[in-house]
Amino acid sequence: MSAFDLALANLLSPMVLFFALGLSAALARSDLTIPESIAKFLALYLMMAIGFKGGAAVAKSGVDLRLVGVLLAGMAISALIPLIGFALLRLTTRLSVVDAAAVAAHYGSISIVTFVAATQALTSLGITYEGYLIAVAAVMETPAILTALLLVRRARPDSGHHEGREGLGALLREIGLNGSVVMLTGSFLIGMITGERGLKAVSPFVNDLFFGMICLFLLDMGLVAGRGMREGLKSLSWSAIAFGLYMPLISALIAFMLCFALGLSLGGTALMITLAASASYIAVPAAMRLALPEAKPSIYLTLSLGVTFPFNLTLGIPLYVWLAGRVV
Amino acid sequence: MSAFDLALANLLSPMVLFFALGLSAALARSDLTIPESIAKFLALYLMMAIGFKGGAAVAKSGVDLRLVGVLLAGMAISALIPLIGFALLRLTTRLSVVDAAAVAAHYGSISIVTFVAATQALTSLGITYEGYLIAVAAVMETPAILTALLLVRRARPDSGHHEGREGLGALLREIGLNGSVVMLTGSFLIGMITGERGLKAVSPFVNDLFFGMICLFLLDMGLVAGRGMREGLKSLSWSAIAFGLYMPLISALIAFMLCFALGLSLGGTALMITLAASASYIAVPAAMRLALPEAKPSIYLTLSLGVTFPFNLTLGIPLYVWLAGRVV
Amino acid sequence: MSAFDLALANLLSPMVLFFALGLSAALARSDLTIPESIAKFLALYLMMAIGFKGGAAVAKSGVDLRLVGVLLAGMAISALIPLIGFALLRLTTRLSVVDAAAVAAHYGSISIVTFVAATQALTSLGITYEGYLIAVAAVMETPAILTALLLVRRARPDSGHHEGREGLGALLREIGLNGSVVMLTGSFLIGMITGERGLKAVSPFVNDLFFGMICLFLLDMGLVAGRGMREGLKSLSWSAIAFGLYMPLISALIAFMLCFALGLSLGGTALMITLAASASYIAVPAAMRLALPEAKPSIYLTLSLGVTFPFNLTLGIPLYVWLAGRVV
Amino acid sequence: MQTYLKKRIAIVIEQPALNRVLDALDRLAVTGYTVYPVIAGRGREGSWRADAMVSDAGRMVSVVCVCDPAKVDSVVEPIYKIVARQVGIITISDCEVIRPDHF
Amino acid sequence: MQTYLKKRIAIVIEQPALNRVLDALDRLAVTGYTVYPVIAGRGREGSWRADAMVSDAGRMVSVVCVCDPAKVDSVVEPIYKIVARQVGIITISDCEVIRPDHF
Amino acid sequence: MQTYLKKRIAIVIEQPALNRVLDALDRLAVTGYTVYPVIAGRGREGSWRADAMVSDAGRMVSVVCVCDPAKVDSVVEPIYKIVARQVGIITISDCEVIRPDHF
Ligand SMILES: Nc1ncnc2c1ncn2[C@@H]1O[C@H](COP(=O)(O)O)[C@@H](O)[C@H]1O
Ligand SMILES: Nc1ncnc2c1ncn2[C@@H]1O[C@H](COP(=O)(O)O)[C@@H](O)[C@H]1O
Ligand SMILES: Nc1ncnc2c1ncn2[C@@H]1O[C@H](COP(=O)(O)O)[C@@H](O)[C@H]1O
Ligand code: NA
Ligand code: NA
Ligand code: NA
Repeated sequence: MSAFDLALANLLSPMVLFFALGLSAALARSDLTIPESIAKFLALYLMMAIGFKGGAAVAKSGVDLRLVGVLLAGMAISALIPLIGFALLRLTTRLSVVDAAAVAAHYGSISIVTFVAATQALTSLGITYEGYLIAVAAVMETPAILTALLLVRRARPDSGHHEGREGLGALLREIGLNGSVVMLTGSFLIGMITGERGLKAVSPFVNDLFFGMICLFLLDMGLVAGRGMREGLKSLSWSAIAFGLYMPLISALIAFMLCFALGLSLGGTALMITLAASASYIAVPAAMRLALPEAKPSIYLTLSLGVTFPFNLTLGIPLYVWLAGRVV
Repeated sequence: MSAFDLALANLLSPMVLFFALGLSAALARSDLTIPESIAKFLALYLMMAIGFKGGAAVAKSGVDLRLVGVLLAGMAISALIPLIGFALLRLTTRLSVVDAAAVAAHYGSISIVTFVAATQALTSLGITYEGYLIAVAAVMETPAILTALLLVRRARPDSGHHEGREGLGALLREIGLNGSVVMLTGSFLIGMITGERGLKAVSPFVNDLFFGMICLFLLDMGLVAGRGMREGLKSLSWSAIAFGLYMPLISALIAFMLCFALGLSLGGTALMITLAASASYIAVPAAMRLALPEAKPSIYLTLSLGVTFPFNLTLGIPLYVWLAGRVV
Repeated sequence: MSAFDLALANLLSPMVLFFALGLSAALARSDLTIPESIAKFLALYLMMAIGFKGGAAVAKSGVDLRLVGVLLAGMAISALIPLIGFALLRLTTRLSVVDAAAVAAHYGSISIVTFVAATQALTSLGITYEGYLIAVAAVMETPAILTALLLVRRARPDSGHHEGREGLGALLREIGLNGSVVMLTGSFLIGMITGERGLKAVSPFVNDLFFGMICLFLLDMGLVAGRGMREGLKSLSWSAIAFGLYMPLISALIAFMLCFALGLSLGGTALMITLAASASYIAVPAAMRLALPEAKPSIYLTLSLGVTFPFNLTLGIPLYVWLAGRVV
Repeated sequence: MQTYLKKRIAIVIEQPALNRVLDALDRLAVTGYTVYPVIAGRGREGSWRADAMVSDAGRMVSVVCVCDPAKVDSVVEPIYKIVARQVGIITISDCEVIRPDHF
Repeated sequence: MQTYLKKRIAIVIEQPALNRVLDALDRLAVTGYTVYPVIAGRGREGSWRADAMVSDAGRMVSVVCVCDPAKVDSVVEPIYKIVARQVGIITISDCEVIRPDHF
Repeated sequence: MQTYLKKRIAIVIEQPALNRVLDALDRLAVTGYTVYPVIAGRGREGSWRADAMVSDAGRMVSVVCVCDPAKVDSVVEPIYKIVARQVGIITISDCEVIRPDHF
């Protein structure tokens, strides 16, 4: 399949169309909303389903040395991308050190919905992938946050006092025990422990419903992204918006090159590239509010949700699948 | 099947029984409740599922000229029924112009749950229907509101200032972009675009779960209707309550006659009659609070939810299916 | 299967592992939470599914005289266990009369999630059970509350005025119409009325999803139990904690002996023992706040949720299944 | 703009006893009330969170009733009788309104 | 700690009209507002419960706006015009803040 | 009915920092607090809606603490230190209670 065919098939998938529906509804100021608790439920469901399935897949295939290598590679990508992102932001935009570091952290971390959308695109193309990629997703969530903190400390050595009484240790604990990370990792482990047998019992829940639930979740993401665009884009400079579009490509290229050494399957490579290219909007924003409260959420949330997520969902994923074809 | 057998089978369906459970619980003042956000989720699910399935059915059968005729007929019914309803209310009850117009608007518009209950009744009888009926449902939601506004303006030419700063344009936008209309129409379009392939992917979600979710939704409707009866019925006159019972029959007869010209299948005719006979309780009440705030919600909500909905669900639907048999 | 194998299989089931995940997350102070309305939805779903399936099973097997005997036995157990519990608490702990009565009421009543976990354990062992056991669960919910009230009245004959204006009648009505009892009983009746046909229609909802939904519910129970342990255990004396561990065993033994007379199947016996051994944490706490507001919720909720529930879920259920094997 | 002095009675009460408070308010001569959700709290009975509960026991809600200063005592006394036995608190404060007959 | 006197305007308004109130506040010179959910209530239009509704009609929300005493009239008047036509109430009370320029 | 004057400290704070505020209140000599949900708002950081968010960042909650007038300063100062760095506001107002020892 050519990159163009891939893109077209992706754009006309129910997932992307529900995202577009949400986006249009929000931009047209419709009062369509998904209640907060339902959105949280959909997110929990997603973590549980994808985690469980990944764990069960690993239980089946067994753990090999490659797994360790890929996990380490994922952590390294997550920790290093913020350095590049930070440098680019400081060079091309007027963002302050703190804002630039906060934005950079989002791009080092990952978006689980982008990951899921990529798995669905692969499935619809009949391409398989390693189950442990979901574990890679989990370990990539947080290293980027640490890099961002280090960047700020280096630039403002006096900023340490800001963590005040809570201290860095407490902060790391809060970040590491973030609900979505715990749910994803926990479900992965349960999937690994209970294996085939467990998966069979929960399969109607985590497999059959999966696609419909993702459509609903993407509808919500569309509503959120649309509202973000309406409210937030005007406060962003053109150079910042451009960053939201080229940064995923740079991250994708870095992962692309690394993948020549990792020996992943075609699907695994596509997912690895997608993880690198995706930007967080759940775990990292919450962590930033605690660790770098001076950073403006209107900047990082709008970039991640209103620019990069739509880009990855529509054009990015087919591109990353195509790129993966150049590796394997 | 005789009308009596139809009615009995309908009354003993899980859907109607869950409605009865909710009704009894509310009348007995049990503290059984369905949380607000869950009720909203069930409504969203319903719109998504029915819209998607309708769209996919149209993608399969293709769009023909008949579709256009039926859509126009639906809009005409929605716009005209309020005229009859308004006249009857002004003749037989003491409702003010504004209250009568607001009530009439509800009867011109439609109830999607009544529609869904009718499709389930048809399915259990092995009767098929045209997928585009769901599009008809969508276009019938709002014309009735406009008729009601015109009725009030004619009676009180000075009432224009009430829309104040917001103006009629803004009002129409608010009404047209109502979340349930957007969800229904959007899902219909997505179903049409993605067709068979899309439906297959979401089928476990929109098909397999459908019946169970409707049962839960009807439980909630029962709780709401029961509370409405307990609180609202005492404030209604007998003539108003009677209106809630005979008006659906009048609307059904109008649709019945029109259906001789429309050339719909047996199932399609039954659904068209049901749509005409059903009364809104989501989109129209919200619109009335904006467009005619002087109209009392206790009147129109109680009539639509506490009188007409239970009537249609229990006795109306079998009657309309039977009526449809006289057309085709 | 030996008791040990049973216990191991149970401990490694996805249900118990999700409970453990929630427990660990709460103890580690993760911010993982299940929104309140989702937890209520899961509970409603559970009642609906288990009630409906039980009713449909009875519709299939028919009602026989044994059913009546088992129902009466269930009510007797629920009403009598609090007497033993109360006596033990007064002997071994320093709880006040009111606190002891309130705690005792919880152990006479039942936990529907423990019941469901036991049915799943049976299913995974290929053991069947009588559908009407769910009706037994429903009738066992409330008698224990009445016993507790009588115990307090006897000890403090003047306490009657506390019910004040509302009176005992109103109180009983509030307790009897508790939402979870209504949902369970109502769904059971609907399952009985609609039988096979109804079950087939809702089967994907109440059967296929069941296991996944229970896993989510147990995750929530784990979060709740963990928080309860963190906050509540320190306020409990060792003798009270011990009560939370040996009381289920005493109740199980009582049911065990009764079961020799009841003639239930292996699965039915195991469930009957489980019901007796389980302690309420939904219906009874709410009733206690109305009937005995002086009793401290931190005591009864922590014991029931933080001690007895985890014990039953992990070690109790396999033990009760094994015990049942000694009866049949 | 002319305003009129009223009293705002705010009650935090455990959910299971809410109906008793509302029934009492219905019997008293108040023109209305508003019930707000509460998601967490701490008091003498310890701390709690709505997301970490399976039962309504221990969960709180808040009822606000605006009424005439002359009526405050006759409203607060019966409500206080209920609240004193349950988990909950009452606070009273001043507020102004535009339509005095409404309260 | 030095504090400054401000006014707290609290509006209970039916959900469908919320956007009108917020749009009005956006046009007025207020520095912000906070919207609270309401789960039940009673007023002249009878009693209602959020859990027992399928439509947003009849459901209430509460908007709180803290502003300078000098601005109260210019804020309350246009809001009152909206609320008077809909189901809802307005109350005004005193409060103190630490950062006076923030409001 | 005899009542006693207390102070009502109301804090609107972004959700991710809630635990810090509550931990601080736990360390201070207050007898309790109540946390209310917030569904939308506007401030210097722009406007937001809970239904239109996927992350807790940017979402607000409101904490109310009733305490003795003599203790206000010792409570507000440490809380203000937290709130000043985050998105949020503090207001203080008078209120009366029936059981003075309770607060
Ligand atoms: N000092 C306080 N300030 C604000 N709310 C309080 C205070 N004390 C108690 N509350 C609220 O009232 C509920 C019951 O308090 P208590 O009866 O002391 O357990 C608590 O859960 C809090 O929500
Ligand atoms: N006296 C009152 N005290 C507190 N809230 C009130 C009062 N009267 C009305 N409300 C609230 O305002 C809403 C609308 O009141 P109304 O316009 O009188 O129907 C009610 O649903 C209540 O939530
Ligand atoms: N003048 C105000 N009146 C009421 N609430 C406010 C006001 N200003 C800010 N807020 C609330 O405090 C939150 C944070 O404000 P800020 O720190 O100014 O962004 C906002 O989202 C509002 O919920
Ligand atoms: Na990334
Ligand atoms: Na109609
Ligand atoms: Na028991």
